[in-house]
Amino acid sequence: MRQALAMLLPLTLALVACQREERDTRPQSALGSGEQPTPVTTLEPGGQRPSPTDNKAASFEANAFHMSEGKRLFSWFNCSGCHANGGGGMGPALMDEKWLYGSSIESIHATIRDGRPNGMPSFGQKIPDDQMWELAAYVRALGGNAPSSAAPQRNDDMMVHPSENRLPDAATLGKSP
Amino acid sequence: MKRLAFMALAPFCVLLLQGCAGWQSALDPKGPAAGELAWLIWFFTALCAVVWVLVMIALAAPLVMRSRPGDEPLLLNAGAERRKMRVVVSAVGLTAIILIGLTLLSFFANRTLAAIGSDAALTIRVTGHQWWWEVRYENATPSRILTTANEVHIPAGEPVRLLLTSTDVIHSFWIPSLAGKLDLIPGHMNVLDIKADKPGVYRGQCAEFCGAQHANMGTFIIAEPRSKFDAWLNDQLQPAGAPASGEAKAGADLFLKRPCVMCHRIGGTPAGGTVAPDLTHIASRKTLAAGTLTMSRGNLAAWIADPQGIKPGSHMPVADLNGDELNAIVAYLEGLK
Amino acid sequence: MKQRAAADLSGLPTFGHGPRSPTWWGTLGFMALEGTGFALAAGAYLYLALSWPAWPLSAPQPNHWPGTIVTILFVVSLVPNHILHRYAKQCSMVPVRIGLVVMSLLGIAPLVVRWFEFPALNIYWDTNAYGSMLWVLLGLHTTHLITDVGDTIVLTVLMFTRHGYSGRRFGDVGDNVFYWDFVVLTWIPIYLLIYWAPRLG
Amino acid sequence: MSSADVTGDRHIQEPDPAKGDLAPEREGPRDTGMDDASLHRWLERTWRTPSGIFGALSSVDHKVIARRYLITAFVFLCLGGLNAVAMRIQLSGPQRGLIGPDLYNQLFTMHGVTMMFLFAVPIVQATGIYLVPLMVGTRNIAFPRLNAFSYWIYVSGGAFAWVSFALNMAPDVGWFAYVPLSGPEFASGKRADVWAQMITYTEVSSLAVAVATIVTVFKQRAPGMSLDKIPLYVWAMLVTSFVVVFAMPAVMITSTFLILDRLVGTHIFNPAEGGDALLFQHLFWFFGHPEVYIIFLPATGMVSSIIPAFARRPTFGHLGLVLSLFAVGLLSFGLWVHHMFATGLPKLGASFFTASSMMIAIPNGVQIFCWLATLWDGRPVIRTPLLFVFGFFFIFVIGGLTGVMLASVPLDLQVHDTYFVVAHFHYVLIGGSVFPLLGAAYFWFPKISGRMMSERLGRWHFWLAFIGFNAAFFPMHLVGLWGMPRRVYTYPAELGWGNINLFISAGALLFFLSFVLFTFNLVHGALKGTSAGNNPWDAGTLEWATSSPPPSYNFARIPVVTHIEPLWAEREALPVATGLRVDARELLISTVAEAYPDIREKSATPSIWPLLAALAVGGTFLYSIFTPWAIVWGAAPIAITLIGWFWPKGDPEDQE
Amino acid sequence: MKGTLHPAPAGVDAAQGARALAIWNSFRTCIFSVMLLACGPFLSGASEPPSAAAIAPPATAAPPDDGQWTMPAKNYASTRFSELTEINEGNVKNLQVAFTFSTGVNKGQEAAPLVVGNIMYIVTPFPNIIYALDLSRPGAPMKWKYEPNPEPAAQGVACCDVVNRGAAFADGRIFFNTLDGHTIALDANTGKPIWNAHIGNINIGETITMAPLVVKGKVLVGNSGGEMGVRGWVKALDAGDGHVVWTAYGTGPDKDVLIGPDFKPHYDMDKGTDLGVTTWPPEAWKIGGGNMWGWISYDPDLNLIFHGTGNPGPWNPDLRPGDNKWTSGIFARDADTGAAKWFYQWSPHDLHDYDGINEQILLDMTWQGKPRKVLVRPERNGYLYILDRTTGEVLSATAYGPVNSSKGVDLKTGRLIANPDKRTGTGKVVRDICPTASGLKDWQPSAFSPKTGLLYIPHNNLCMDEEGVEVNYIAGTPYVGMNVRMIPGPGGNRGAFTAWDVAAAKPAWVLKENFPVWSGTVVTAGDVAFYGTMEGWFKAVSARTGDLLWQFKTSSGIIGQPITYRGPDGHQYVAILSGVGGWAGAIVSGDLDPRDATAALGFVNAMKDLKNATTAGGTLYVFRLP
Repeated sequence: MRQALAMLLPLTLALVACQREERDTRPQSALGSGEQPTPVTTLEPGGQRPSPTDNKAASFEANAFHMSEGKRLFSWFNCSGCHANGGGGMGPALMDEKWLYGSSIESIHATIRDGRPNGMPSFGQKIPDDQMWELAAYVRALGGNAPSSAAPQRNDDMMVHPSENRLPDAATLGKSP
Repeated sequence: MKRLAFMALAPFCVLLLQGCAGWQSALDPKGPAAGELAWLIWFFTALCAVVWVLVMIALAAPLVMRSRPGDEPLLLNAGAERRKMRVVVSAVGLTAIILIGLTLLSFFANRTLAAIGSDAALTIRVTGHQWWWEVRYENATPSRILTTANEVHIPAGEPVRLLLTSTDVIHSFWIPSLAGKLDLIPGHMNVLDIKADKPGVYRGQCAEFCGAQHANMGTFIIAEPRSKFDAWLNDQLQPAGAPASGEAKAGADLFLKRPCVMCHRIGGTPAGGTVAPDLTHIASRKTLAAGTLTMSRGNLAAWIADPQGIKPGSHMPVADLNGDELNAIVAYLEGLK
Repeated sequence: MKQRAAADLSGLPTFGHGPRSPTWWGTLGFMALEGTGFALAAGAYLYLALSWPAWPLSAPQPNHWPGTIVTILFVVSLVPNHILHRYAKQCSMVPVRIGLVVMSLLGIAPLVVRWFEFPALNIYWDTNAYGSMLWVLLGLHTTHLITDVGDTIVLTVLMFTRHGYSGRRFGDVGDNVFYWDFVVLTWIPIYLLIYWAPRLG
Repeated sequence: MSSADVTGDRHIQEPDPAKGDLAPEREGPRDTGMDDASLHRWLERTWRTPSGIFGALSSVDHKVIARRYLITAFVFLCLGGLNAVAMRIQLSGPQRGLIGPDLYNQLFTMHGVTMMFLFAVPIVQATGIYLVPLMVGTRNIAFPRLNAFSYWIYVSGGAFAWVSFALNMAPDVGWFAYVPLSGPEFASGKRADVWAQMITYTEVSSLAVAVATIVTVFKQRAPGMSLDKIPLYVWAMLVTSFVVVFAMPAVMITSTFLILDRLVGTHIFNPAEGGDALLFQHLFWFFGHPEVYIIFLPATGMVSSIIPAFARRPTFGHLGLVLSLFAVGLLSFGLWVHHMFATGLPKLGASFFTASSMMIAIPNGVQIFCWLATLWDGRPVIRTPLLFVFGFFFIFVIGGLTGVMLASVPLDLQVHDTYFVVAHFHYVLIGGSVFPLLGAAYFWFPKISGRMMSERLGRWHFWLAFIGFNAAFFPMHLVGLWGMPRRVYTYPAELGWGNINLFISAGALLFFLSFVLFTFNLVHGALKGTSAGNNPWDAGTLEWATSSPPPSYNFARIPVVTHIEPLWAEREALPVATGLRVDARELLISTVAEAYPDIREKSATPSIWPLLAALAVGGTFLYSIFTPWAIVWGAAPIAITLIGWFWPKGDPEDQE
Repeated sequence: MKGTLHPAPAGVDAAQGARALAIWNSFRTCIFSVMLLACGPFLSGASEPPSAAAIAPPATAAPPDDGQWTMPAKNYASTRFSELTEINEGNVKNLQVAFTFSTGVNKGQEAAPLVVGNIMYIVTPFPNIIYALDLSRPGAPMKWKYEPNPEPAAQGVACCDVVNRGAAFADGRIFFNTLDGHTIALDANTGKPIWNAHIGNINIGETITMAPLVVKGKVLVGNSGGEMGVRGWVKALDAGDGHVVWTAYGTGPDKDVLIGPDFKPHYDMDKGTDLGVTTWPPEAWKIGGGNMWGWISYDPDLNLIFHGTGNPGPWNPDLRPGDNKWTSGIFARDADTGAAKWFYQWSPHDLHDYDGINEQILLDMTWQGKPRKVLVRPERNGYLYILDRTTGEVLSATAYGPVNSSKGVDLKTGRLIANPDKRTGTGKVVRDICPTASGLKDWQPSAFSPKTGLLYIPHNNLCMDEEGVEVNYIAGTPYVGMNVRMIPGPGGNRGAFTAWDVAAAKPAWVLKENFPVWSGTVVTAGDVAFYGTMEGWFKAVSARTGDLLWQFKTSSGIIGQPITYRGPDGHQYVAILSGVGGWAGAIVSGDLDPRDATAALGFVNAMKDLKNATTAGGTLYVFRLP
């Protein structure tokens, strides 16, 4: 029994680590499409709805590679043009606590896919689904909502803010950019 | 035992004969720089082989000539030691002379190489990307600056100056049959002068490990007579031709509607991505995906349908197109000569 | 194999000071490798400084005063340090105990001032490479300072126990003195590099 | 020269009479005049490793630790070899789809990291840990607990890397992990962090061993072993240790800078914010080139030990060999730039490094010529160790000569980062280090195990290894010149590299099989080999003066050295020194140059604290790839374990 | 300060017969003005330096003041000078609030209110509501309002807040632009739409934020979107029915730019065929910016309009080698046909987003002994240019603040001498470039007083670090390619209000402000200059000495354009819209996160503390003497 437990521990460890470092670049149909409706509000008459989470979200949300790819796409697809490096500009800031259309990865994915009326374009046809998930995972990481062991780090570029896995600490840094 | 050793060596000799050919070989020089280097390689190899053979003879001699296997350890004879010392010292002296010679040789070879491009009329900026090459032909008239990808056309017989840099990681530009390699380093600009003696197609590939698809980061230098080169440059400067067929027309629309437009540029259309290869004249290139596939309708379709199967980890995503859409886009791209 | 006695070692002492003791050589070895580390870090700083014409990358000049105070404390501490060394060689317990307490305090004092050195750099490690190198150099030295002060304090406590009455312990005190010299000496070039090199440009 | 001259009473210093506040020195039984049986009983009780698992974990016996080191390094060799086999299978044909780029990149990185940091350096140091104290005639290595600590650090570092590999977290950026590829932007996840921290702390272990080795050689030599009588192997280990001390900090600095860039956002390698990617290469190769000599120099020591034993005469040009060791060690720091010729450095500077790179061939030439002269003049007895030395000559000289080619700037531009370079450094490292190591394994195996390995299997092993190696690596020169870059997980069929790569893969498999044979021979020898006796080869250095395997105290009485090959010079009776205590771990400290007896010092007793300290350090490093605060949290357990380590326990060894 | 103590609107008792009075008042003012103008040279001759007296806007472009404010720049010469003198240096300290009006939109209020007759018109930022306030009734009640309901998606492609810089009045109509690319003509009296021209396409990132200018029955409008890869243009719409009369592009072939045989640029660098194509990499001109979102001036005598062109896109200069004609320059065009007369490029191959769209003040002055028709332009790149507006020749170019991005202007070739040390490019951070992308002065217009001969320049004092990055052109998304972080300029004051002596080419005095002075300015014949600060102070300073005479803290930061007019009661009023925003105030109006140094194209980094100084708002304040 104890041996079994001892076996189990590294196994779980392995699974957790694999998920964090997995580098699948081919879409996995087994994970589902992630096309579920995501309400913008939490108000729901008739009782609370179970929070929407599917395999797809989970496989992107805490994956270091996908978040890092998301960071690359964030600038390649000009997200940074409007949202800067999370601080916002033409578009709202993404690194703060305020979410106009929901902070879950599903909501962010839906925002990218469908757009939002006050200026967020709809990228549904323009970005493959997996890359939207990568972007959504990165956007969450911008606000410090990703596990620090998987969050992407700074770019070899101008220092715009402390690297993503240190963002929650940024307030304590005072003057540090 | 010696026979065994010979048997081991025999296949090498066969391979040696088989080799030397190929369009990506340092031993098959097609330009003055590579020629100088190939000569240098052969000279060094020959000299080193001679030295090696001498050492092996010196090693084998006592074994062949040994009379009595030892038993009691020998005590030293001062006179014999001194005699041997003279031999060893002269061997070391000879080594030193050879090395000085080789140093001087490589120093002068270096100077010869440096002289090749001093009067280059054409400057081409090559920027390394994960995992493809951006090629920009500089021109005093900005509207004649051509940006293309993965293939470098040069006029044969003329020195060409390449400016090498990178926007992501370190790559290395290497066309073995024309010149030695030089790194593309972010934050640095390197200058490589090349010259192809004769028209031809010379393959090269990235020689500095640059991540997942380092293996599939090929490039071609296509040397052409000056007139052909100029004509090629003029063609390439034109915007992409209008889609010829109805299917191609649909493909052009799809190109702008689907993920393609997010990264690629096609001159004359609103597609203006710069982070991926310029596709304005993609069908005029020899290969797809930086030397990974030869250019053909089938490969084009295969590449668009499953880039992650062909070049796993590359930045080309699977675009989720249905069969008709795929065919339409292929039809369109195929027409971009 | 047969043996024949050829030498008698019974009269040898059981401990030695300075280069006679292996510990001294071990300490020297570690100084050599740590010193190499310092030299390379300083070399990296100079490499970057010489690569960029605008060094120190338009950062404000560091406030040198905390660093200067640390330097003064360091230099002053060398005097009691070497007095301590003399007594350690004589194996006299009371002066050694006093000396160790003094050296512990003189170790803690620069450490306290060091706390103020970091903000006095006037730049963060993640602002640019200049800031990074400053923090790296200062951090590298601080690591050595902390470990040596910790070492001194442990040794001080040890010398107040019954284990102190041993020749080997006095040898350890001598090595501790030796290492403190190293900590002080490596600081001088780093001090110049951090606080005065940016003022040159 | 008689033994009395070197250990004469006039050299032994009288204890200082005025010794302040010291506890009175406690006396114990001495070995003077003690009969062999009771001497053995006494010493065995004092020096043995305690029994039980706890005892084994606390061991500070240099031989026990060296054995663990050797076995662990061998295991890593096998793992690294399996990596290589996997890669060769993938490369055996064009466009083979067995292994994708993601795994392949991890494979070759792990192969490089394992072979360089977990096999090559540890195994040469392990051999040194085993042999140096025996060769200089002392009872244990200096700083035995540090030595034990270094092993635990090493093994946990290796485990760290390989567990990461099992978790799909292994570094995939090449063993030299150039930025920006390994930097924060382009290496996502923790893979490059694993590289950086694993490097940093396996190097801690190397550095600790290097310091221990230096002090052992400087201060613990048997009386009379003045500088001119130090065996060449010990010289080689000494020079190696110095190179380690001055080179390893560079890689620690590099990996620390990298981890700082990655984890706390410094900009040391970020060209946009005033850093420079090339700085990484300069720092890394400032270590990386000496690294080659760290691996190679001990092997020359081994060759210098094997050749005289089988040539039946002392080495020719002892002084020349020692000086060339120093020259190589020194020059190895002056040619790091020849790894960077393709980065576009200023031409003139590059030419300077060409010259210095060429120059290092001169001392290496001196070594080769001296060995050849020794063989030429001797009456060689051809046994397996010597066969491997011949293999070393055959292969290493090719590697050295291709090295001369690489040192030439223009030539390097063609072959740099191609399979030519892969071939070159395998010729240098396998030819220059693994073949001597294999020879050394056959040579010293009897000493370590007390049994002989099979000579027949040994010869089979040699020829299999020799042919396999050359078949695998010689064609790589060619395929490199034909344009095949290194670190490619596949190649297009139309380049025509298929056949030759298939041949290479077959050779690699053969080479791998030779190691299977070797393993069998090792196990067979250890279990069933014929008994070896003290000195099966009738060699001349001190390690052969004691029993095989040596007792825990190494020598019942400390030998007195009168000659460079003491066992050849004193064939009837070995002069020894007496007067050490037998109830405490007393050993002799001598003077640096002349090795006059100076101090009877106590060596440390077994302790579990080095293991605990290593666990604390290892845990801190592991945790640090996830948060920089690990350094702060880890400081407490590290401090506690270190205090536990150094705090006296009241043993006789602590008292003086 | 004192104004706050007297909030009640005064003068209501005189409301009976106010209309008659108003007519009489304007008549009286006209006479007075003519007299004043006639006496001007003699009056000022005594107190002002003689050269100043020679500087004045051409009378046709700046007709005598009628007390109204019909276009944001006051007149075609763009002087923003009011001849009203009731409020003057002596009594301005007594100013008090007459009334306020909340626009209901909490975004950057950059517009100038218009006053025509008894009605005040104000345009809000997106959703671009236009209000008509009846000034003749107590409290100025709303007469009508018009909601154009622009597409909300337009907010997503507006580079720097969803501002609008005002409307224009002509022939009984109010013309204004909406963010989503419409130009609308309303009946000034009823607010009924007359025509609505859709001329901008937000799907390619095109927006319109500028205030139109009506010249000879044509409404001149330009587009915004230089940060989105939008090709710039100026269109002339027929004021009657809104059809496009001509379109002049900012890049591309000569026929698109309306370059014809009349085109006679002064400098060689601007001569050649199709320079708008050949000075760009292939086809880059199609997405190359050169937008016209700033100010147009008009000289009726020469029948020329003058307008600048915006920055080339993208910002990263590595992506567009060449001079990038006709961006960051100024055109003189025939007012009827749009045909280009001359062109001058302020910043060839612009490196730092130095749009060339600032206001140009048309003046007549004596230059080196000869009378010249000039155009004065405080340019974004930090130089105050004086151009001969008939030829485009640069007479002088003097830095009016700290500039290190260039080393001056070569008056022979007309070329800006760029500082190679501050050349930006991909992958390297260039530090301490002054001025910033927002320029030494951005759009915020200055005012010129012929009385003092001084130009009152509200401007910034910022520097920046820049790094070029690769960028994709994806239609409808930003196309910038530059990481920017701004920092306060030398001295630490982020803004300044400089009075520039045009004749002497040096500052007369400088007022330092903590935040950039992002508001416009107005100066009156009463020798008072008004401007607002981003903390929310509305300030009146002496036009001669710069002494602070009066200030009033409004509810939000001020980035609007103050105006002054004569009310129906015959008294002089001053009006300003308060409501922080714009590029500089985006941190507040867009609630951006100051932890990101590059937020709002780097401006946030210099404005981290603005959130502590003010909050978003949108209120009209109107002041008068008690």
